[in-house]
Amino acid sequence: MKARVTVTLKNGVLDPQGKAIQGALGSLGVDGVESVRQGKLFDVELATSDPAEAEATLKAMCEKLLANTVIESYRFEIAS
Amino acid sequence: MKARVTVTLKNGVLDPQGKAIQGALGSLGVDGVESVRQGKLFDVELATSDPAEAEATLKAMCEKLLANTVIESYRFEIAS
Amino acid sequence: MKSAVILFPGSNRERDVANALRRAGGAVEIVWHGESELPTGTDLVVLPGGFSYGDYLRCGAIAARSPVMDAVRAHAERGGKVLGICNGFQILVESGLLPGILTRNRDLRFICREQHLKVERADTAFTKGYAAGQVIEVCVAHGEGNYFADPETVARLEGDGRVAFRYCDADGSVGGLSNRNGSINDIAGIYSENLNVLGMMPHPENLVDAAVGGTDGAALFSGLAKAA
Amino acid sequence: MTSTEPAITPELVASHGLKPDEYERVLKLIGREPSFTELGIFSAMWNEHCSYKSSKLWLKTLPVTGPKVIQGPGENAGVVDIGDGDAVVFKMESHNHPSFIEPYQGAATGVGGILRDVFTMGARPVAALNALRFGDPEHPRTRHLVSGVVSGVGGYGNSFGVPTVGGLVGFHTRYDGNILVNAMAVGLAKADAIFYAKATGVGLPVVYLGSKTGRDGIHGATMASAEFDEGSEEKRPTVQVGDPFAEKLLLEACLELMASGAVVAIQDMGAAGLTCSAVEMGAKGDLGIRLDLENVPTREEGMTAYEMMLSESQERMLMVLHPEKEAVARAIFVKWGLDFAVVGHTTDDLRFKVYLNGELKADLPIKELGDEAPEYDRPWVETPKAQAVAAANVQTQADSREALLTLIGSAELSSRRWVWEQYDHIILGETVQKPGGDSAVIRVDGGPKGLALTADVTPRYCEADPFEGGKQAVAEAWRNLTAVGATPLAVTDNLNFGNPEKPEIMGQLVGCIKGIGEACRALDFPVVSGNVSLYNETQGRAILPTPTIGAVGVLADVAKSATIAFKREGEAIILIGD
Ligand SMILES: Nc1ncnc2c1ncn2[C@@H]1O[C@H](COP(=O)(O)OP(=O)(O)O)[C@@H](O)[C@H]1O
Repeated sequence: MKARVTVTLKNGVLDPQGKAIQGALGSLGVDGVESVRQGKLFDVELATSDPAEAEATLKAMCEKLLANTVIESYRFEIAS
Repeated sequence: MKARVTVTLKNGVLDPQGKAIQGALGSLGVDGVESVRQGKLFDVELATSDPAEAEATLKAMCEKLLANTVIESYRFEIAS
Repeated sequence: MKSAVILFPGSNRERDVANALRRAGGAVEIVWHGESELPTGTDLVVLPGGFSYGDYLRCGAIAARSPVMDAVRAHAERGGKVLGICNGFQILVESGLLPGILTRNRDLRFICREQHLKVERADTAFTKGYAAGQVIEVCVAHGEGNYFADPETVARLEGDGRVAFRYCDADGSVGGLSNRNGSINDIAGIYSENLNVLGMMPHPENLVDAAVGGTDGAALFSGLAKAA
Repeated sequence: MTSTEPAITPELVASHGLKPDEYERVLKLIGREPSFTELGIFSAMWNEHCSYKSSKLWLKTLPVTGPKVIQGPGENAGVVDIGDGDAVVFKMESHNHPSFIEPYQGAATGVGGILRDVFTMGARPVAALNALRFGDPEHPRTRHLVSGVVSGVGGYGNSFGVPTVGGLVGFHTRYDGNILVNAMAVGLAKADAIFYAKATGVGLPVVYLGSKTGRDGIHGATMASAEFDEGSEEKRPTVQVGDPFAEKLLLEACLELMASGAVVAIQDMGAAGLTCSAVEMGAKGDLGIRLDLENVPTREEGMTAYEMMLSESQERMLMVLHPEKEAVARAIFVKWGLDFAVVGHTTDDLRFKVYLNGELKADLPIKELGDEAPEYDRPWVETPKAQAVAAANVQTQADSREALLTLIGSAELSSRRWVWEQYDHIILGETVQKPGGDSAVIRVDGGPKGLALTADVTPRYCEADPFEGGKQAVAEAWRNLTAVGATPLAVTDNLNFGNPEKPEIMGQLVGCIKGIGEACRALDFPVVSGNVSLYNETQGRAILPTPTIGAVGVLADVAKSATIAFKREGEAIILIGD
């Protein structure tokens, strides 16, 4: 079973990467970009084919490792 | 206008981060994860409200900066 | 020899390399990344180590697209010499001046340590001061030095003798534990097609002084000074 | 004041960490109920972290002067003369609580803060050290914390471009819930070009520099002085995120600006950001300060005065400038891509006045904000002397071979290479002795002169006997400096303890300070800077008393520095001391 996890910074948390990218876009002549915030994504393959089990595994992954919930939020989607 | 860009490693390109995460999950007791590949995502706000213009900007961003097409591919989605 | 050391926001080894060049008898000018031209009479352009633009997005990616890089590209096309060290190497691959890419170290950690290197050939402007096959000790300090390129590119690099340095152990054997970052074929540095552009991860500029670790890096700079 | 601001209730006062009697003091001082913003300002200025209210009385007993001391405690960092017109500038500071919550960012911003303290004085940072204490290696969180903290320390220092040349790492179950991250930075400056926080001159522009202000770590300074409880993982406020890239730019821009002669006074925005920095600049210079907050560069929309005054966003500075140099200064900051904004000016009324869009949000007596902060002579009890144990009475379970193997294999004694290999310790090309020896040695500007640097403390000793433990930490630092051939110069300390409201803990603090003082006096080894971190307790269990000592020595010729390795076969080994 495949799934995609996305981890993004919570609102208000400084994103130095996004800031630097936005600045660079300006100087590359790409205009009209008002903000950029960078996040992570993880494409995961799970052994199970049971959606409930997959969900439990994904949640455990996110909480234990992939996201630091102090500053990040996560979401996941199981591919149909 | 909001959009999300995702940048992922091309198939066949080694992903040491993904591998390390997979290893770490094992030692954290999260089982049943067969593979992890890490990518990046960018949440972008664009000044324009014209979808065609937005698409052109997003394409330019990806080609010029966000993805290194030697090893990465990109996709974007404009939020409706 | 007149060198232009390019200063990007976030460069942090520009002083180190400028010192090494001056010690070798060269003249050095620090050039701001916003310039669109190099100082007249520049023989060698140096892209120094550091974390240009914080290494955000991808190492070297944003710096590779700054105004001065067009001038650097033109300089290289004219046959001028370009040396990229560490972040400079990352900038060179991001700007297309060298093939491939540098990714996260295999174990994902930053590594700073002494490192032996095998000098693959001694007939380039950069390695005149060494003998082919010589083992030198320099140091590495990077988080993303894991060189990667597709198999055809690697074959071409190898076939054309464009690998400049490889990670090795003290007695020169390549492969195994001495390659700490996971680079393909133990590659620590590569040349451009015309051998006038060199990108390398290790820091020869930090080993030019017997009081501070050793002098195995000095021959690179003195060789360059003689070549000019 | 606007109606959107919460009413001042006893609960609100308590949640700002002000005790009822401290709030009484506020009322007496200003003669009315404070506004919400003013309450925030008091809580920032009067918490343990900024006011040193529990430790001040005892810190005063430390020797802080000496023929070579240019600046002792009280500024952003200590300054010591090293001859030839050069000065070394250094300080150590803790970032314990934030690192426990978010190890990477907590440690990184700790390093960022201490580097800023040093370059605020006009010094270019040339070395960093870090003293780390973690819980039991088997504790479920330890691995995660070690790996996050070490990569955070490295991540910031490596990118900023300062060699991290030394430190210490220890493990003990008493740090399970409260790890310690003490970061030390060392810089070099010209002895006659040191910059201070004290503002002079009325009507001069107060300028904001660096990164934009966000809602980071609002109330972080208060958090750093509050004991952890089970719920704090939920209640925890936003952690600051560091941007070493911005800090590197800030360093270059500040040094360039200082060289231009534009700077009257400068203060970094550390804990409690804009509040502490503005008040300090004014109070030290016997001036008032007026701030107009609408000019503060912000990252988020609709920030309130309260939020702006308490934000702990990183990589920011406050300066008072010579007005005629404003354009020069602005050009330097624009070149480096940093924010530059005039956010207020100095006044002659000794008031700290904060306006937002013309509305008065705070109007407080500036001197009293600092000077009238509560100061406690907290009750303390001497740590009972432990019974001496005769060697003959110690049961041995293992033979000496086994015991030796156990010791070598323990986390406490294992090699620290895994840690310091993640730190760039060679950048700048002056590292003569890298990590692995007794002290690190760095050359000063090409030599032959050099500095020796070390950080030491043995918490077990301090727990057994705070006075002797404090002495021992200083003595060990001294020995580590002399072992490489350096003449010891001065000390910075980072006093990490539990809850000082408990007499036993206060007794540890007092004992250690007395011990440190005694050793420093005996050795002519003044304390020139330092930091106190209290309330390192979880569910009533305190850390081991951990007064980390950072020390600096000078060598006339680095070529003569001694190293730890045996050099040749067949040479005599001599043991000195007893
Ligand atoms: N956190 C750290 N950062 C940098 N260097 C460190 C750190 N911890 C230990 N070291 C270095 O490793 C070496 C050994 O440290 P330690 O085991 O504490 O030895 P000692 O007890 O002799 O001081 C020292 O040179 C020290 O500076």
